[in-house]
Amino acid sequence: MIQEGLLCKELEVLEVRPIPGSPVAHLFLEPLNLPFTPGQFVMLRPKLWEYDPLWPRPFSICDLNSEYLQIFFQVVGKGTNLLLALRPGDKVTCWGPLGQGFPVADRALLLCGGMGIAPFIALCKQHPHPERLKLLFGHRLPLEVYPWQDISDKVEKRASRQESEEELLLFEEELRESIWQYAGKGKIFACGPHPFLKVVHKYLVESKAQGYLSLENRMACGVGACLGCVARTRQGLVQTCTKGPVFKAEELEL
Amino acid sequence: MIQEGLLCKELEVLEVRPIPGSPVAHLFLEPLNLPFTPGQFVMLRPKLWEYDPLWPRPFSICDLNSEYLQIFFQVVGKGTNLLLALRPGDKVTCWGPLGQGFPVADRALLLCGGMGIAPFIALCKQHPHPERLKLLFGHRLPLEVYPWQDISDKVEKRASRQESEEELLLFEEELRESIWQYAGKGKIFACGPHPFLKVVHKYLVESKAQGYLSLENRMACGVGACLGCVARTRQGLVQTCTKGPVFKAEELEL
Amino acid sequence: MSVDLRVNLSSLNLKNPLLSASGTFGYGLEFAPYGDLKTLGGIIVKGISLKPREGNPPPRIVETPCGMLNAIGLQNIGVEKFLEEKLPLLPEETPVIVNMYAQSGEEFVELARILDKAEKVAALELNISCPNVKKGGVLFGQNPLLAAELTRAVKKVVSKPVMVKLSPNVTDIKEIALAVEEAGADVISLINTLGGMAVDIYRRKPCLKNVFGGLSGPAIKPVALKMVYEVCRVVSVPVVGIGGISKVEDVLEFMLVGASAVQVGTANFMRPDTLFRLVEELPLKMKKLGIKSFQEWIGKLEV
Amino acid sequence: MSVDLRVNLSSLNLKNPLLSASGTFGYGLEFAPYGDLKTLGGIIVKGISLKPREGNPPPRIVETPCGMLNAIGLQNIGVEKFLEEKLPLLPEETPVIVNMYAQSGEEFVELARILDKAEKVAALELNISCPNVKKGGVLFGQNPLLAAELTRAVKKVVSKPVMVKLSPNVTDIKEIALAVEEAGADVISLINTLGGMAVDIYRRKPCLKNVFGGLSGPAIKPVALKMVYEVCRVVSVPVVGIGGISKVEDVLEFMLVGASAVQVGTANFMRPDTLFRLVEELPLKMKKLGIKSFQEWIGKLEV
Ligand SMILES: Cc1cc2nc3c(=O)[nH]c(=O)nc-3n(C[C@H](O)[C@H](O)[C@H](O)COP(=O)(O)OP(=O)(O)OC[C@H]3O[C@@H](n4cnc5c(N)ncnc54)[C@H](O)[C@@H]3O)c2cc1C
Ligand SMILES: Cc1cc2nc3c(=O)[nH]c(=O)nc-3n(C[C@H](O)[C@H](O)[C@H](O)COP(=O)(O)OP(=O)(O)OC[C@H]3O[C@@H](n4cnc5c(N)ncnc54)[C@H](O)[C@@H]3O)c2cc1C
Ligand SMILES: Cc1cc2nc3c(=O)[nH]c(=O)nc-3n(C[C@H](O)[C@H](O)[C@H](O)COP(=O)(O)O)c2cc1C
Ligand SMILES: Cc1cc2nc3c(=O)[nH]c(=O)nc-3n(C[C@H](O)[C@H](O)[C@H](O)COP(=O)(O)O)c2cc1C
Ligand code: FES
Ligand code: FES
Repeated sequence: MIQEGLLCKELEVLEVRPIPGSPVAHLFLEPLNLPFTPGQFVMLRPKLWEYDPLWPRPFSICDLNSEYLQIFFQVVGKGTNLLLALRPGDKVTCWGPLGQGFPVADRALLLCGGMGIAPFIALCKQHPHPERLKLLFGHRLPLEVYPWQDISDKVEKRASRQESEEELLLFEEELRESIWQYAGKGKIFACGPHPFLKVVHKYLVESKAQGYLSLENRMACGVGACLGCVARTRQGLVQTCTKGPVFKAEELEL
Repeated sequence: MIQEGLLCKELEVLEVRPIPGSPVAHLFLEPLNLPFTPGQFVMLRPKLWEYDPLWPRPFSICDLNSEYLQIFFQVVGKGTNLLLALRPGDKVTCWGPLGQGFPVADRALLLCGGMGIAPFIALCKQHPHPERLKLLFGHRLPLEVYPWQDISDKVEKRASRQESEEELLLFEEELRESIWQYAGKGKIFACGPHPFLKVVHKYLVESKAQGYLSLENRMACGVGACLGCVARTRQGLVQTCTKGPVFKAEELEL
Repeated sequence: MSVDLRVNLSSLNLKNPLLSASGTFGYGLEFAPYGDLKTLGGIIVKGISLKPREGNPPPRIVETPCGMLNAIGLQNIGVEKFLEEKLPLLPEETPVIVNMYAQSGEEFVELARILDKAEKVAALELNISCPNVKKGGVLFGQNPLLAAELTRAVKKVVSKPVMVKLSPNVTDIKEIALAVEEAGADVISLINTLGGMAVDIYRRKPCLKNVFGGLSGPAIKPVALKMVYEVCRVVSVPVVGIGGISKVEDVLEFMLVGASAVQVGTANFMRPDTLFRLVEELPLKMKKLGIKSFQEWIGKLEV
Repeated sequence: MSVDLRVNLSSLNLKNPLLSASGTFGYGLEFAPYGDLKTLGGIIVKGISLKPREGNPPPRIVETPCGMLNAIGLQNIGVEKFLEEKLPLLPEETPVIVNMYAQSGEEFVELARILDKAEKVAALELNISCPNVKKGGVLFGQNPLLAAELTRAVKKVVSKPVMVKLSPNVTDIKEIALAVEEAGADVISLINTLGGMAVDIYRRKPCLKNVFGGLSGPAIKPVALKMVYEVCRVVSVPVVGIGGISKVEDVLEFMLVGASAVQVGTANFMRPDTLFRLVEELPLKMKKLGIKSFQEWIGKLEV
């Protein structure tokens, strides 16, 4: 029960790299000297946040190596605006890696919507056989905005942009086909905004695929204590931060 | 009653210049195109303050010309720490010049303690006959930390550092003598921390000098509305922000 | 799309729902340099008493996380001076509502009579919720019988709309609201400040000379919103929401739970043009949300 | 200078005054990776009921200015599972206090009996102040007669110290405090959360599925401090201060106004090592202030 090594540390900001003309940015922090599983996340709280915002913010580990901890984030509100304002040398309180990442998979289909690409960057980098991975990426912003090039070309990757309702419907159809085709051949992992996950979930359940979804519920503590981030599962309401964020599709009620 | 021209503006930060190894710094903002009287102040609220700190912060106008509005400040808490973190291009909401500055004086003795030097920088710069001014400056930090060189050598200026209780008592004695000597010869202006003002006030009243004190009461609004900054005067409790910050010594009860 | 900002508070018609909260906007004039007072929905002035009051000794204010405590103690120039020196300078175009404070029912009635006669006063706000004074104040507001009695007495001598301002420092605010409605209140406003305190560990003393103060500002918004919602569900008179409002979103939140108008308090200290900016931003935000008039918004929370 | 951090809560001796607040520290184990649980003054676990409870449907939490609203609804694994699976893993060196929730007096008594028998439970905390449940909860805490009756019933079947946790959502908290003291409460803790609400103007819905929630965090500290001060002046049993505590200064403030110990709640979410850091920082701060032991500090506010 008691996990060792999940310490709360003050990490130095190495770089904040905004993508010009877009609401997204990369944050590089000094590395945590800890192993992680792609799909796990960290809680971040810049030292200059006193009480407002009150909570730390959860972010997927986009990459973690001996040189840096990388976060790929979108500016949506108060907290992410303040992340963007960080400067090299600033301190960020960080705890993690937290939660359950994606399970080990020899072959996998990776479905990502928008910022949901973040954990798959790490997954593709770490996978011993990237050629056994297939990745389908739906996005609204131009592709250049995303760390698309960080995903090895060995991965069978395909990006498709949705700017209209119609394109979104086409993408949903593409998701449906991919899932039905892949079901039985390997695991299917998905990460993205809630509406995207709902669609994926439906097809995963229908096709009886071995699917896993990563949820982005609101979190206060990240350590399983506040019971604020619960997801509805077959086992009842459970903490997304500790039992997830990655859940078996069949366990989840979305 | 209704003053025109005291607008609330968003000013750009031109420079933040910390004095290395000290808790003080200069803040340069784009100028306000408004006349002012030395002793007047502005309320500042960097745009990135949302609710915490809640209030703006009052600062004496250290200088205001066609190029910049200069604030000389000491980092003491939350707000001033955030001022120090401002970068060129950041926006600061500013209203003022506010309150009653020092009255016009052909000759004057200027008594300042520590950061209380700020309004006198402007006063000395603006005075048509700086040679008719005398300035006595008591300080705790090394003299280099203060904008001492910004005061023309034409001003008969004298600085004395107090690092111990004994030196403080000696300085009080010096204040007493200066005030008694100057009483009747011209106006006496004082600005500094509360204990310093209390001493000055006592001698001003005793010597029946024409004295004026600038108070630094806590302020919420700066415009006379909250009634939080009141000082006790012969007219009862009045707003320091609008009836002051500069008060006639004989009017005040400290 | 054009947007209609008008709202009604009983017989009082406002061009928009943005009022200043008493005690945070002085006598109105203090803010004239920062915007056009004529654009405001209404001006509620600092609490006025029969005789001038000096208020509590300083320190009277202290900053708290996302809020502040005040113990001003109703310093004011008295009704006479107010009517002579301040009221005439306020613009005709904006209804002036006078917030009243007195220590007894008789005093309240006397004050109300005087104000009712002043032509330029559009309505009265009965402050039965000030936590910072020894007598009167919140004591009236914590007891439904006393609150109702006082409301009834004032209503009897007044022809102008009477708004009663409630205290949040009660077990059940609905009970007080119903009591004053029953007693004839034309409008109910809430909340006044929450009782609070701050201490200085270095001096081992309370930060406020008065020891206790009233908590206001964004920190209390969730408490205010709940109470406004609860009161709106039980009364049928118009309700004015107060507490921590500083953004157009906040204004729309209070109206969504049922308030017909709002008062902006502490946010006036955050920057002196807050109210004027809200008046400008409100129609823009409404357009974005597709709200044509407040009829389709007030109380339309889907629960 | 050496500093003595020990304090007593009735017969319970604590090595320091820093306790976790119920519902914000899980079952304690969640925080073991971030510090040494043995260093804490005490651990108050999530509210426990006779049977497991699923709590309220999500969304259950929302951030507010310098605070948060929660409507967890007392989700917990039930007393049986708690005693079997959680309690044995907690360190012997730190008193474990169990926060109890039940829907009726009988259930409270039954639960208290069970917990009283569990050797490792050092004391009980009676939660009569939860605003997020339909039955029980705050209803007990808003009525002095009910509060006293419940306290008396629990005290009758229990030999361990009983701490009663009060709700701030009342007109006069002193009255409730006196009632439970009279009924035998060994310790009084306060405050629980303030009732509050948040709405989403884009969806026109409450942010919390439960509509209402409880406000906690730094925003409420001034309210908590006042109530703790007021209660400390009228009761003679030890009082535990709760509400917005996140820094050593806050701890010392609550003790200066009279609290014998404190509970740290929402601040555990700000960073998971908050309590452990406070345990380290407290003696350093006391040295700076020249406080040798809490005897010379508790209740020593100069008014
Ligand atoms: C496990 C996990 C991993 C995540 N990984 C990433 C990541 O790698 N990159 C990234 O950019 N973001 C990620 N997120 C989301 C990120 O945490 C939020 O965007 C961030 O907390 C928003 O903070 P803010 O203060 O800027 O926005 P706020 O001011 O708090 O909110 C702004 C708007 O965003 C909405 N919002 C905020 N957080 C969430 C959320 N968790 N779910 C749904 N709506 C939300 C709010 O309702 C509001 O409308 C992750 C979330 C979780 C739970
Ligand atoms: C008219 C006026 C002119 C001023 N001019 C200058 C100036 O030119 N340069 C400058 O450095 N400062 C000046 N001050 C003081 C300055 O406003 C405060 O130092 C500042 O507001 C502190 O903000 P903070 O958030 O950093 O500190 P906080 O976190 O608010 O407080 C930190 C500590 O400082 C104390 N403190 C803060 N403000 C005051 C105050 N006004 N009086 C007494 N104690 C206080 C607090 O009690 C606390 O102990 C002036 C104040 C006034 C009223
Ligand atoms: C400095 C100050 C003075 C106040 N004076 C009064 C007053 O005279 N009469 C009154 O009814 N309310 C008074 N209030 C309460 C406000 O009108 C308002 O009800 C309260 O502050 C909550 O709103 P807010 O959070 O927007 O400030 C005062 C509040 C403050 C902060
Ligand atoms: C998420 C959450 C869950 C809580 N659960 C309980 C509980 O089960 N029992 C209880 O007595 N109080 C509960 N509380 C109240 C806290 O123990 C505490 O009284 C309150 O949050 C105020 O303290 P704070 O401001 O330090 O958080 C809970 C608070 C929060 C934020
Ligand atoms: S975020 Fe607190 S339990 Fe998951
Ligand atoms: S600061 Fe508000 S009246 Fe002076």
